[in-house]
Amino acid sequence: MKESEIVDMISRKLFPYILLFGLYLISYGHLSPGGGFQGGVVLASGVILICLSRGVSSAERVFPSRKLRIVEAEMFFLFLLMGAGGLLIGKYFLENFLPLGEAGEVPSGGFIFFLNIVIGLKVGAGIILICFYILKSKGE
Amino acid sequence: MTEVILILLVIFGTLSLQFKKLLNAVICLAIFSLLSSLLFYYLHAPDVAIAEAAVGAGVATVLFVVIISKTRKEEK
Amino acid sequence: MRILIYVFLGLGMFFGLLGNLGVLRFPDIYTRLQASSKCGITSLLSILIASMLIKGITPMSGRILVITLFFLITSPVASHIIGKRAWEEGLIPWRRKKPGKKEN
Amino acid sequence: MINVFLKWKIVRVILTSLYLVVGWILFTGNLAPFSIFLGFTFSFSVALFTYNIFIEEREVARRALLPRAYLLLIYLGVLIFKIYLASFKMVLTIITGDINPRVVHFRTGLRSEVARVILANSITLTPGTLTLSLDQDHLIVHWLNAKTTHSHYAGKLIKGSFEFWLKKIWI
Amino acid sequence: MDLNPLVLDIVIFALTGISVISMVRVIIGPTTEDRLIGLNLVVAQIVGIMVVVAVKFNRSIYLDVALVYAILGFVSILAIARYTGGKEVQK
Repeated sequence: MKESEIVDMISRKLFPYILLFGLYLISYGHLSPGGGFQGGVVLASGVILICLSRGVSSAERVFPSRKLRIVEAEMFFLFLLMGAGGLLIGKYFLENFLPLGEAGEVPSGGFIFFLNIVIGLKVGAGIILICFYILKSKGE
Repeated sequence: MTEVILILLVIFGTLSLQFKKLLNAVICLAIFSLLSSLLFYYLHAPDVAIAEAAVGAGVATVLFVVIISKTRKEEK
Repeated sequence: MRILIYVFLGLGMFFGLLGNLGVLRFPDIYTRLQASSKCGITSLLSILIASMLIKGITPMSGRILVITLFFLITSPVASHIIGKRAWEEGLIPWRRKKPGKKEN
Repeated sequence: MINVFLKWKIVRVILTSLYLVVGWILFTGNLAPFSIFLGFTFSFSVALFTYNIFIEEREVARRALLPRAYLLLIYLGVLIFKIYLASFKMVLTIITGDINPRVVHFRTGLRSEVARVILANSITLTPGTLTLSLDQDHLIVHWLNAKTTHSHYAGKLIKGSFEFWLKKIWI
Repeated sequence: MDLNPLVLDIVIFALTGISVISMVRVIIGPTTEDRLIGLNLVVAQIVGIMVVVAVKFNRSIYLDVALVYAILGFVSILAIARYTGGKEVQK
Protein backbone atom coordinates (compact mmCIF):
# COMPACT_ATOMS: atom_id res chain seq x y z
CA MET A 1 0.00 0.00 0.00
CA LYS A 2 1.35 3.42 -0.88
CA GLU A 3 1.56 5.65 2.17
CA SER A 4 0.31 9.19 1.80
CA GLU A 5 2.42 12.29 2.22
CA ILE A 6 0.65 13.41 5.38
CA VAL A 7 1.44 10.33 7.44
CA ASP A 8 5.02 10.33 6.20
CA MET A 9 5.64 13.97 7.13
CA ILE A 10 3.93 13.86 10.52
CA SER A 11 5.70 10.70 11.65
CA ARG A 12 9.01 12.15 10.46
CA LYS A 13 8.58 15.28 12.55
CA LEU A 14 7.17 13.44 15.58
CA PHE A 15 9.80 10.71 15.82
CA PRO A 16 12.59 12.64 17.67
CA TYR A 17 10.09 14.08 20.13
CA ILE A 18 8.82 10.62 21.06
CA LEU A 19 12.39 9.42 21.62
CA LEU A 20 13.07 12.46 23.80
CA PHE A 21 9.91 11.81 25.80
CA GLY A 22 11.00 8.22 26.38
CA LEU A 23 14.35 9.48 27.65
CA TYR A 24 12.49 11.91 29.94
CA LEU A 25 10.44 9.07 31.41
CA ILE A 26 13.62 7.05 31.99
CA SER A 27 15.67 9.82 33.56
CA TYR A 28 12.91 11.12 35.84
CA GLY A 29 12.06 7.57 36.89
CA HIS A 30 12.63 8.12 40.61
CA LEU A 31 10.50 11.27 40.74
CA SER A 32 7.57 10.51 38.46
CA PRO A 33 5.48 7.46 37.56
CA GLY A 34 7.88 6.60 34.76
CA GLY A 35 10.81 4.27 35.08
CA GLY A 36 13.07 2.08 33.04
CA PHE A 37 10.53 -0.36 31.67
CA GLN A 38 7.88 2.19 30.69
CA GLY A 39 10.40 4.54 29.11
CA GLY A 40 11.89 1.69 27.13
CA VAL A 41 8.49 0.78 25.73
CA VAL A 42 7.90 4.41 24.69
CA LEU A 43 11.32 4.46 22.97
CA ALA A 44 10.33 1.32 21.08
CA SER A 45 6.98 2.79 20.08
CA GLY A 46 8.74 5.68 18.39
CA VAL A 47 10.69 3.26 16.24
CA ILE A 48 7.49 1.30 15.52
CA LEU A 49 5.94 4.53 14.21
CA ILE A 50 8.79 4.90 11.70
CA CYS A 51 8.51 1.19 10.78
CA LEU A 52 4.80 1.57 10.06
CA SER A 53 5.03 4.74 8.02
CA ARG A 54 8.30 4.38 6.07
CA GLY A 55 9.07 0.67 6.11
CA VAL A 56 11.37 -1.50 8.17
CA SER A 57 14.45 -0.82 6.04
CA SER A 58 14.35 2.90 6.82
CA ALA A 59 14.23 2.23 10.55
CA GLU A 60 16.97 -0.36 10.26
CA ARG A 61 19.23 2.21 8.64
CA VAL A 62 19.00 4.35 11.79
CA PHE A 63 19.20 1.50 14.29
CA PRO A 64 21.00 -1.49 12.72
CA SER A 65 19.79 -4.74 14.26
CA ARG A 66 23.33 -6.08 14.65
CA LYS A 67 24.21 -3.17 16.95
CA LEU A 68 20.93 -3.46 18.82
CA ARG A 69 21.75 -7.06 19.68
CA ILE A 70 25.12 -5.96 21.09
CA VAL A 71 23.50 -3.13 23.09
CA GLU A 72 20.91 -5.45 24.61
CA ALA A 73 23.48 -7.98 25.74
CA GLU A 74 25.92 -5.40 27.06
CA MET A 75 23.31 -3.56 29.06
CA PHE A 76 22.43 -6.75 30.92
CA PHE A 77 26.12 -7.31 31.62
CA LEU A 78 26.41 -3.73 32.88
CA PHE A 79 23.44 -4.23 35.18
CA LEU A 80 25.11 -7.27 36.74
CA LEU A 81 28.37 -5.35 37.04
CA MET A 82 26.71 -2.50 38.92
CA GLY A 83 25.09 -4.97 41.28
CA ALA A 84 28.43 -6.61 41.88
CA GLY A 85 29.94 -3.18 42.58
CA GLY A 86 27.47 -2.76 45.43
CA LEU A 87 28.49 -6.18 46.67
CA LEU A 88 32.18 -5.23 46.62
CA ILE A 89 31.92 -1.78 48.22
CA GLY A 90 29.04 -2.23 50.64
CA LYS A 91 27.26 -5.29 51.93
CA TYR A 92 24.44 -6.23 49.58
CA PHE A 93 23.84 -6.90 45.92
CA LEU A 94 22.72 -3.64 44.19
CA GLU A 95 23.59 -1.49 47.18
CA ASN A 96 23.91 2.24 46.55
CA PHE A 97 27.49 3.51 46.58
CA LEU A 98 26.99 7.03 45.21
CA PRO A 99 26.24 10.12 47.33
CA LEU A 100 22.57 11.06 47.71
CA GLY A 101 21.42 14.52 46.69
CA GLU A 102 18.59 16.73 47.86
CA ALA A 103 15.11 15.24 47.67
CA GLY A 104 13.00 16.37 44.73
CA GLU A 105 15.91 17.18 42.42
CA VAL A 106 17.04 15.00 39.55
CA PRO A 107 20.37 13.72 41.01
CA SER A 108 18.77 12.55 44.24
CA GLY A 109 18.56 8.83 43.81
CA GLY A 110 22.17 7.75 43.95
CA PHE A 111 22.71 5.21 41.24
CA ILE A 112 19.03 4.50 40.61
CA PHE A 113 19.40 7.06 37.80
CA PHE A 114 22.08 5.02 36.01
CA LEU A 115 20.23 1.79 36.73
CA ASN A 116 17.09 3.21 35.12
CA ILE A 117 19.03 4.25 32.02
CA VAL A 118 20.55 0.78 31.69
CA ILE A 119 17.19 -0.97 32.07
CA GLY A 120 15.51 1.44 29.67
CA LEU A 121 18.05 0.90 26.91
CA LYS A 122 17.86 -2.87 27.37
CA VAL A 123 14.04 -3.02 27.22
CA GLY A 124 13.92 -0.63 24.27
CA ALA A 125 16.47 -2.63 22.27
CA GLY A 126 14.67 -5.89 23.03
CA ILE A 127 11.24 -4.70 21.94
CA ILE A 128 12.63 -3.04 18.80
CA LEU A 129 14.32 -6.33 17.87
CA ILE A 130 11.08 -8.31 18.38
CA CYS A 131 9.20 -5.86 16.16
CA PHE A 132 11.84 -5.99 13.43
CA TYR A 133 11.71 -9.77 13.28
CA ILE A 134 7.91 -9.93 13.25
CA LEU A 135 7.50 -7.16 10.67
CA LYS A 136 10.08 -8.74 8.36
CA SER A 137 8.73 -12.30 8.54
CA LYS A 138 6.90 -13.68 5.52
CA GLY A 139 3.91 -15.23 7.27
CA GLU A 140 2.00 -18.28 6.14
CA MET B 1 -16.85 5.83 39.14
CA THR B 2 -14.99 2.58 39.70
CA GLU B 3 -18.21 0.55 39.52
CA VAL B 4 -19.01 1.93 36.07
CA ILE B 5 -15.53 1.07 34.84
CA LEU B 6 -15.73 -2.45 36.26
CA ILE B 7 -19.06 -3.14 34.52
CA LEU B 8 -17.61 -1.87 31.24
CA LEU B 9 -14.57 -4.10 31.73
CA VAL B 10 -16.78 -7.18 32.02
CA ILE B 11 -18.75 -6.18 28.92
CA PHE B 12 -15.67 -5.67 26.76
CA GLY B 13 -13.97 -8.80 28.06
CA THR B 14 -16.88 -10.97 26.99
CA LEU B 15 -17.27 -9.11 23.68
CA SER B 16 -13.66 -9.75 22.72
CA LEU B 17 -14.32 -13.47 23.13
CA GLN B 18 -17.58 -13.32 21.18
CA PHE B 19 -16.42 -11.81 17.88
CA LYS B 20 -15.73 -14.19 15.00
CA LYS B 21 -13.57 -11.70 13.09
CA LEU B 22 -10.23 -11.41 14.84
CA LEU B 23 -9.64 -7.73 14.05
CA ASN B 24 -12.78 -6.69 15.92
CA ALA B 25 -11.63 -8.74 18.89
CA VAL B 26 -8.33 -6.85 18.84
CA ILE B 27 -10.14 -3.50 18.86
CA CYS B 28 -12.21 -4.66 21.85
CA LEU B 29 -9.02 -5.74 23.62
CA ALA B 30 -7.51 -2.29 23.02
CA ILE B 31 -10.52 -0.67 24.68
CA PHE B 32 -10.32 -3.24 27.49
CA SER B 33 -6.74 -2.34 28.32
CA LEU B 34 -7.56 1.38 28.01
CA LEU B 35 -10.33 0.99 30.60
CA SER B 36 -8.17 -0.99 32.98
CA SER B 37 -5.48 1.69 32.65
CA LEU B 38 -8.09 4.31 33.58
CA LEU B 39 -9.10 2.19 36.58
CA PHE B 40 -5.52 2.01 37.87
CA TYR B 41 -5.14 5.72 37.26
CA TYR B 42 -8.22 6.57 39.24
CA LEU B 43 -7.09 4.39 42.15
CA HIS B 44 -3.85 6.41 42.53
CA ALA B 45 -1.47 3.96 40.86
CA PRO B 46 -0.11 5.96 37.91
CA ASP B 47 2.99 3.82 37.35
CA VAL B 48 0.89 0.70 36.81
CA ALA B 49 -1.35 2.77 34.56
CA ILE B 50 1.62 3.81 32.42
CA ALA B 51 2.84 0.22 32.11
CA GLU B 52 -0.65 -1.01 31.22
CA ALA B 53 -1.18 1.75 28.66
CA ALA B 54 2.24 1.27 27.08
CA VAL B 55 2.23 -2.51 26.84
CA GLY B 56 -1.45 -3.37 26.60
CA ALA B 57 -2.70 -0.65 24.30
CA GLY B 58 0.41 0.13 22.28
CA VAL B 59 2.83 -2.67 21.65
CA ALA B 60 0.49 -5.64 22.15
CA THR B 61 -2.08 -4.17 19.74
CA VAL B 62 0.56 -3.55 17.09
CA LEU B 63 1.93 -7.09 17.41
CA PHE B 64 -1.55 -8.67 17.30
CA VAL B 65 -2.51 -6.66 14.23
CA VAL B 66 0.68 -7.46 12.32
CA ILE B 67 0.40 -11.16 13.09
CA ILE B 68 -3.27 -11.28 12.11
CA SER B 69 -2.45 -9.60 8.80
CA LYS B 70 0.05 -12.39 8.08
CA THR B 71 -2.24 -15.32 8.94
CA ARG B 72 -5.91 -16.17 8.54
CA LYS B 73 -8.40 -13.47 9.40
CA GLU B 74 -11.33 -15.55 10.71
CA GLU B 75 -11.58 -17.79 13.69
CA LYS B 76 -12.80 -21.34 12.97
CA MET C 1 -12.55 34.09 34.90
CA ARG C 2 -14.75 31.62 36.74
CA ILE C 3 -17.53 32.16 34.23
CA LEU C 4 -15.12 31.51 31.38
CA ILE C 5 -14.08 28.20 32.94
CA TYR C 6 -17.69 27.11 33.33
CA VAL C 7 -18.43 28.11 29.74
CA PHE C 8 -15.54 26.04 28.39
CA LEU C 9 -16.40 22.98 30.48
CA GLY C 10 -20.01 23.21 29.34
CA LEU C 11 -18.96 23.58 25.71
CA GLY C 12 -16.81 20.47 26.02
CA MET C 13 -19.65 18.32 27.27
CA PHE C 14 -22.13 19.80 24.79
CA PHE C 15 -19.94 19.09 21.78
CA GLY C 16 -19.05 15.62 23.03
CA LEU C 17 -22.68 14.65 23.45
CA LEU C 18 -23.80 16.03 20.09
CA GLY C 19 -20.82 14.60 18.25
CA ASN C 20 -21.70 11.18 19.56
CA LEU C 21 -25.31 11.67 18.49
CA GLY C 22 -24.03 12.52 15.02
CA VAL C 23 -21.85 9.44 14.94
CA LEU C 24 -24.85 7.31 15.82
CA ARG C 25 -27.21 9.07 13.39
CA PHE C 26 -25.40 9.64 10.11
CA PRO C 27 -25.87 7.16 7.29
CA ASP C 28 -22.39 6.16 6.08
CA ILE C 29 -18.77 6.09 7.14
CA TYR C 30 -17.53 9.35 5.62
CA THR C 31 -20.23 11.46 7.21
CA ARG C 32 -19.68 9.74 10.55
CA LEU C 33 -16.01 10.52 10.21
CA GLN C 34 -16.89 14.19 9.66
CA ALA C 35 -18.91 14.33 12.87
CA SER C 36 -16.30 12.55 14.93
CA SER C 37 -13.33 14.56 13.66
CA LYS C 38 -14.98 17.96 14.26
CA CYS C 39 -16.90 17.50 17.47
CA GLY C 40 -14.48 15.09 19.11
CA ILE C 41 -11.53 17.43 18.84
CA THR C 42 -13.56 20.47 19.83
CA SER C 43 -14.78 18.80 23.00
CA LEU C 44 -11.28 17.74 24.01
CA LEU C 45 -9.88 21.19 23.14
CA SER C 46 -12.46 22.96 25.31
CA ILE C 47 -11.76 20.74 28.28
CA LEU C 48 -7.99 21.21 27.95
CA ILE C 49 -8.36 24.99 27.64
CA ALA C 50 -10.58 25.02 30.73
CA SER C 51 -8.05 23.05 32.76
CA MET C 52 -5.29 25.37 31.54
CA LEU C 53 -7.35 28.33 32.76
CA ILE C 54 -7.89 26.67 36.13
CA LYS C 55 -4.19 26.18 36.66
CA GLY C 56 -2.96 29.57 35.46
CA ILE C 57 0.71 29.96 34.52
CA THR C 58 2.36 27.00 36.24
CA PRO C 59 4.51 24.09 35.01
CA MET C 60 1.36 21.99 34.95
CA SER C 61 -0.32 24.12 32.31
CA GLY C 62 2.86 23.84 30.22
CA ARG C 63 2.35 20.09 30.13
CA ILE C 64 -1.31 20.49 29.25
CA LEU C 65 -0.20 22.80 26.42
CA VAL C 66 2.05 20.02 25.10
CA ILE C 67 -0.87 17.57 25.16
CA THR C 68 -3.07 20.10 23.33
CA LEU C 69 -0.52 20.68 20.57
CA PHE C 70 -0.01 16.93 20.19
CA PHE C 71 -3.74 16.40 19.76
CA LEU C 72 -4.09 19.28 17.31
CA ILE C 73 -1.40 17.65 15.18
CA THR C 74 -2.34 13.98 15.36
CA SER C 75 -6.14 13.93 15.48
CA PRO C 76 -6.68 15.07 11.86
CA VAL C 77 -4.04 12.57 10.77
CA ALA C 78 -5.91 9.73 12.45
CA SER C 79 -9.19 10.63 10.76
CA HIS C 80 -7.34 11.06 7.47
CA ILE C 81 -5.90 7.55 7.79
CA ILE C 82 -9.30 6.01 8.47
CA GLY C 83 -10.85 7.89 5.56
CA LYS C 84 -8.05 6.88 3.24
CA ARG C 85 -8.40 3.23 4.20
CA ALA C 86 -12.12 3.33 3.41
CA TRP C 87 -11.51 5.21 0.13
CA GLU C 88 -8.92 2.72 -1.06
CA GLU C 89 -11.10 -0.19 -0.07
CA GLY C 90 -13.72 1.16 -2.45
CA LEU C 91 -16.60 2.09 -0.16
CA ILE C 92 -18.97 4.34 -2.12
CA PRO C 93 -20.03 7.60 -0.43
CA TRP C 94 -23.68 7.95 0.43
CA ARG C 95 -25.55 10.45 -1.69
CA ARG C 96 -28.96 12.03 -1.28
CA LYS C 97 -31.51 10.94 -3.83
CA LYS C 98 -33.13 14.04 -5.32
CA PRO C 99 -35.07 13.96 -8.60
CA GLY C 100 -34.37 17.53 -9.66
CA LYS C 101 -30.63 17.48 -9.01
CA LYS C 102 -28.27 16.88 -11.93
CA GLU C 103 -25.73 14.10 -11.55
CA ASN C 104 -22.12 14.94 -12.22
CA MET D 1 32.62 19.48 -2.41
CA ILE D 2 32.64 17.14 0.58
CA ASN D 3 33.01 20.15 2.80
CA VAL D 4 29.57 21.52 1.89
CA PHE D 5 27.84 18.27 2.80
CA LEU D 6 29.68 18.11 6.12
CA LYS D 7 28.68 21.69 6.93
CA TRP D 8 25.06 20.99 6.06
CA LYS D 9 25.14 17.93 8.30
CA ILE D 10 26.43 19.96 11.26
CA VAL D 11 23.76 22.62 10.71
CA ARG D 12 21.06 19.97 10.65
CA VAL D 13 22.24 18.39 13.91
CA ILE D 14 22.33 21.75 15.67
CA LEU D 15 18.88 22.78 14.40
CA THR D 16 17.34 19.47 15.43
CA SER D 17 18.76 19.63 18.92
CA LEU D 18 17.57 23.23 19.35
CA TYR D 19 14.04 22.24 18.38
CA LEU D 20 14.22 19.35 20.83
CA VAL D 21 15.49 21.49 23.74
CA VAL D 22 12.44 23.73 23.41
CA GLY D 23 10.19 20.70 23.76
CA TRP D 24 12.15 19.42 26.76
CA ILE D 25 11.89 22.69 28.69
CA LEU D 26 8.21 23.08 27.86
CA PHE D 27 7.46 19.60 29.08
CA THR D 28 9.53 19.25 32.22
CA GLY D 29 8.91 22.79 33.47
CA ASN D 30 12.00 22.41 35.64
CA LEU D 31 14.59 25.17 35.41
CA ALA D 32 17.22 23.63 37.70
CA PRO D 33 20.67 23.67 36.05
CA PHE D 34 21.14 19.93 36.13
CA SER D 35 17.81 19.35 34.39
CA ILE D 36 18.71 21.77 31.61
CA PHE D 37 22.11 20.15 31.23
CA LEU D 38 20.35 16.78 30.95
CA GLY D 39 18.05 18.25 28.34
CA PHE D 40 20.96 19.46 26.20
CA THR D 41 22.74 16.12 26.46
CA PHE D 42 19.71 14.04 25.55
CA SER D 43 18.67 16.37 22.73
CA PHE D 44 22.12 16.24 21.21
CA SER D 45 22.30 12.46 21.42
CA VAL D 46 18.81 12.03 19.94
CA ALA D 47 19.67 14.54 17.20
CA LEU D 48 22.80 12.59 16.29
CA PHE D 49 20.63 9.58 15.45
CA THR D 50 17.63 11.24 13.88
CA TYR D 51 18.78 14.36 12.08
CA ASN D 52 18.49 12.59 8.75
CA ILE D 53 14.82 11.78 9.35
CA PHE D 54 13.79 15.04 11.00
CA ILE D 55 15.27 17.27 8.30
CA GLU D 56 15.83 15.50 5.01
CA GLU D 57 18.77 16.29 2.81
CA ARG D 58 16.74 18.06 0.14
CA GLU D 59 14.92 20.50 2.47
CA VAL D 60 17.29 23.42 2.06
CA ALA D 61 14.92 26.40 1.91
CA ARG D 62 15.52 28.77 4.82
CA ARG D 63 11.82 29.40 5.45
CA ALA D 64 11.11 25.68 5.65
CA LEU D 65 13.44 25.33 8.61
CA LEU D 66 12.70 28.60 10.42
CA PRO D 67 9.09 29.69 9.80
CA ARG D 68 7.97 33.15 10.87
CA ALA D 69 6.94 32.49 14.44
CA TYR D 70 4.62 35.42 15.09
CA LEU D 71 2.58 34.72 11.96
CA LEU D 72 2.39 31.08 13.02
CA LEU D 73 0.84 32.13 16.33
CA ILE D 74 -1.74 34.28 14.54
CA TYR D 75 -2.49 31.35 12.27
CA LEU D 76 -3.04 29.09 15.30
CA GLY D 77 -5.49 31.60 16.79
CA VAL D 78 -7.44 31.89 13.54
CA LEU D 79 -7.47 28.11 13.25
CA ILE D 80 -8.90 27.59 16.76
CA PHE D 81 -11.58 30.23 16.13
CA LYS D 82 -12.52 28.50 12.87
CA ILE D 83 -12.65 25.11 14.62
CA TYR D 84 -15.25 26.44 17.04
CA LEU D 85 -17.24 27.96 14.19
CA ALA D 86 -17.09 24.68 12.30
CA SER D 87 -18.31 22.73 15.29
CA PHE D 88 -21.35 24.98 15.72
CA LYS D 89 -22.19 24.46 12.07
CA MET D 90 -21.73 20.72 12.51
CA VAL D 91 -24.09 20.71 15.51
CA LEU D 92 -26.73 22.51 13.44
CA THR D 93 -26.27 19.93 10.70
CA ILE D 94 -26.61 17.06 13.14
CA ILE D 95 -29.83 18.44 14.59
CA THR D 96 -31.48 19.20 11.26
CA GLY D 97 -30.02 16.22 9.40
CA ASP D 98 -29.74 18.18 6.17
CA ILE D 99 -26.72 16.84 4.29
CA ASN D 100 -25.67 16.65 0.66
CA PRO D 101 -22.25 14.97 0.55
CA ARG D 102 -20.02 15.01 -2.51
CA VAL D 103 -16.40 14.17 -3.32
CA VAL D 104 -14.40 17.04 -4.85
CA HIS D 105 -10.95 17.11 -6.47
CA PHE D 106 -8.78 20.22 -6.68
CA ARG D 107 -5.20 21.46 -6.74
CA THR D 108 -3.16 23.68 -4.47
CA GLY D 109 -0.42 26.11 -5.37
CA LEU D 110 1.78 25.63 -2.32
CA ARG D 111 5.28 24.37 -2.94
CA SER D 112 6.61 23.62 0.53
CA GLU D 113 5.80 20.12 1.80
CA VAL D 114 5.17 21.18 5.39
CA ALA D 115 2.76 23.86 4.23
CA ARG D 116 0.84 21.36 2.11
CA VAL D 117 0.50 18.93 5.00
CA ILE D 118 -0.69 21.70 7.32
CA LEU D 119 -3.17 22.85 4.68
CA ALA D 120 -4.58 19.30 4.50
CA ASN D 121 -4.86 19.11 8.28
CA SER D 122 -6.59 22.48 8.47
CA ILE D 123 -9.05 21.39 5.79
CA THR D 124 -9.86 18.34 7.89
CA LEU D 125 -10.56 20.57 10.87
CA THR D 126 -12.76 23.20 9.19
CA PRO D 127 -16.46 23.04 8.38
CA GLY D 128 -17.75 19.97 6.67
CA THR D 129 -14.66 18.93 4.78
CA LEU D 130 -12.37 15.93 5.14
CA THR D 131 -9.16 15.24 3.25
CA LEU D 132 -9.21 11.75 1.77
CA SER D 133 -5.96 11.80 -0.17
CA LEU D 134 -3.00 14.10 -0.81
CA ASP D 135 -0.76 13.28 -3.74
CA GLN D 136 1.82 15.93 -4.66
CA ASP D 137 -0.45 18.95 -5.15
CA HIS D 138 -3.69 17.07 -5.84
CA LEU D 139 -6.25 16.86 -3.05
CA ILE D 140 -9.36 14.68 -2.81
CA VAL D 141 -11.85 16.14 -0.36
CA HIS D 142 -15.14 14.82 0.97
CA TRP D 143 -17.55 17.73 1.37
CA LEU D 144 -20.59 17.47 3.58
CA ASN D 145 -22.68 20.33 2.22
CA ALA D 146 -21.57 20.65 -1.35
CA LYS D 147 -22.59 23.84 -3.13
CA THR D 148 -20.72 23.15 -6.35
CA THR D 149 -18.68 20.37 -7.90
CA HIS D 150 -16.62 22.53 -10.22
CA SER D 151 -12.99 21.98 -9.34
CA HIS D 152 -11.78 25.59 -9.35
CA TYR D 153 -14.62 27.20 -7.37
CA ALA D 154 -14.74 24.32 -4.90
CA GLY D 155 -11.04 24.80 -4.22
CA LYS D 156 -11.56 28.54 -3.71
CA LEU D 157 -14.44 27.96 -1.29
CA ILE D 158 -12.71 25.25 0.73
CA LYS D 159 -9.22 26.66 1.01
CA GLY D 160 -10.46 30.09 1.98
CA SER D 161 -7.75 32.26 3.42
CA PHE D 162 -5.55 29.42 4.66
CA GLU D 163 -3.47 29.26 1.52
CA PHE D 164 -2.68 32.99 1.66
CA TRP D 165 -1.46 32.81 5.25
CA LEU D 166 0.55 29.63 4.71
CA LYS D 167 2.23 31.15 1.68
CA LYS D 168 3.28 34.08 3.86
CA ILE D 169 4.61 31.84 6.61
CA TRP D 170 6.59 29.26 4.71
CA ILE D 171 7.65 30.77 1.41
CA MET E 1 -7.75 29.29 40.97
CA ASP E 2 -9.69 27.13 43.40
CA LEU E 3 -12.88 25.66 42.10
CA ASN E 4 -15.68 23.79 43.77
CA PRO E 5 -14.49 20.15 43.57
CA LEU E 6 -18.02 18.97 42.90
CA VAL E 7 -17.87 20.61 39.46
CA LEU E 8 -14.89 18.53 38.41
CA ASP E 9 -16.62 15.38 39.70
CA ILE E 10 -19.65 16.17 37.58
CA VAL E 11 -17.42 16.74 34.55
CA ILE E 12 -15.68 13.37 35.08
CA PHE E 13 -19.00 11.54 35.33
CA ALA E 14 -20.39 13.28 32.26
CA LEU E 15 -17.32 12.45 30.20
CA THR E 16 -17.58 8.82 31.26
CA GLY E 17 -21.20 8.76 30.15
CA ILE E 18 -20.27 10.31 26.79
CA SER E 19 -17.54 7.76 26.20
CA VAL E 20 -20.06 4.99 26.98
CA ILE E 21 -22.24 6.37 24.17
CA SER E 22 -19.34 6.26 21.75
CA MET E 23 -18.52 2.70 22.80
CA VAL E 24 -21.92 1.75 21.40
CA ARG E 25 -20.55 2.54 17.93
CA VAL E 26 -17.66 0.18 18.60
CA ILE E 27 -20.06 -2.61 19.48
CA ILE E 28 -22.66 -2.26 16.72
CA GLY E 29 -20.56 -0.82 13.89
CA PRO E 30 -21.10 -2.84 10.73
CA THR E 31 -17.62 -2.36 9.24
CA THR E 32 -14.16 -2.20 10.75
CA GLU E 33 -13.83 1.49 9.94
CA ASP E 34 -16.84 2.30 12.09
CA ARG E 35 -15.19 0.56 14.99
CA LEU E 36 -12.01 2.54 14.34
CA ILE E 37 -13.99 5.80 14.50
CA GLY E 38 -15.36 4.71 17.85
CA LEU E 39 -11.89 3.81 19.09
CA ASN E 40 -10.57 7.23 18.04
CA LEU E 41 -13.35 9.01 19.94
CA VAL E 42 -12.90 6.86 23.04
CA VAL E 43 -9.17 7.58 23.14
CA ALA E 44 -9.80 11.33 22.95
CA GLN E 45 -12.40 11.30 25.71
CA ILE E 46 -10.37 9.11 28.04
CA VAL E 47 -7.40 11.47 27.67
CA GLY E 48 -9.77 14.28 28.64
CA ILE E 49 -10.86 12.33 31.73
CA MET E 50 -7.24 11.75 32.70
CA VAL E 51 -6.39 15.46 32.46
CA VAL E 52 -9.41 16.47 34.52
CA VAL E 53 -8.58 13.87 37.18
CA ALA E 54 -5.00 15.19 37.34
CA VAL E 55 -6.32 18.74 37.80
CA LYS E 56 -8.68 17.52 40.53
CA PHE E 57 -5.94 15.72 42.46
CA ASN E 58 -3.54 18.63 41.77
CA ARG E 59 -0.66 16.31 40.87
CA SER E 60 1.52 17.48 38.02
CA ILE E 61 3.20 14.13 37.42
CA TYR E 62 -0.08 12.37 36.66
CA LEU E 63 -0.14 14.11 33.29
CA ASP E 64 2.60 11.79 32.01
CA VAL E 65 0.03 9.03 31.72
CA ALA E 66 -2.20 11.15 29.50
CA LEU E 67 0.63 11.98 27.11
CA VAL E 68 1.79 8.35 26.96
CA TYR E 69 -1.75 7.29 26.17
CA ALA E 70 -2.08 9.95 23.47
CA ILE E 71 1.11 8.74 21.73
CA LEU E 72 0.28 5.05 21.94
CA GLY E 73 -3.34 5.48 20.87
CA PHE E 74 -2.14 7.22 17.72
CA VAL E 75 0.37 4.45 17.03
CA SER E 76 -2.21 1.70 17.49
CA ILE E 77 -4.78 3.39 15.25
CA LEU E 78 -2.10 3.85 12.59
CA ALA E 79 -1.17 0.16 12.86
CA ILE E 80 -4.75 -1.09 12.60
CA ALA E 81 -5.56 1.13 9.66
CA ARG E 82 -2.36 0.43 7.82
CA TYR E 83 -1.81 -3.29 8.22
CA THR E 84 -5.28 -4.69 7.64
CA GLY E 85 -6.56 -3.69 4.25
CA GLY E 86 -9.78 -5.23 2.99
CA LYS E 87 -10.14 -7.37 -0.09
CA GLU E 88 -7.63 -6.30 -2.71
CA VAL E 89 -5.47 -3.92 -0.68
CA GLN E 90 -2.96 -6.35 0.75
CA LYS E 91 0.46 -5.49 2.02
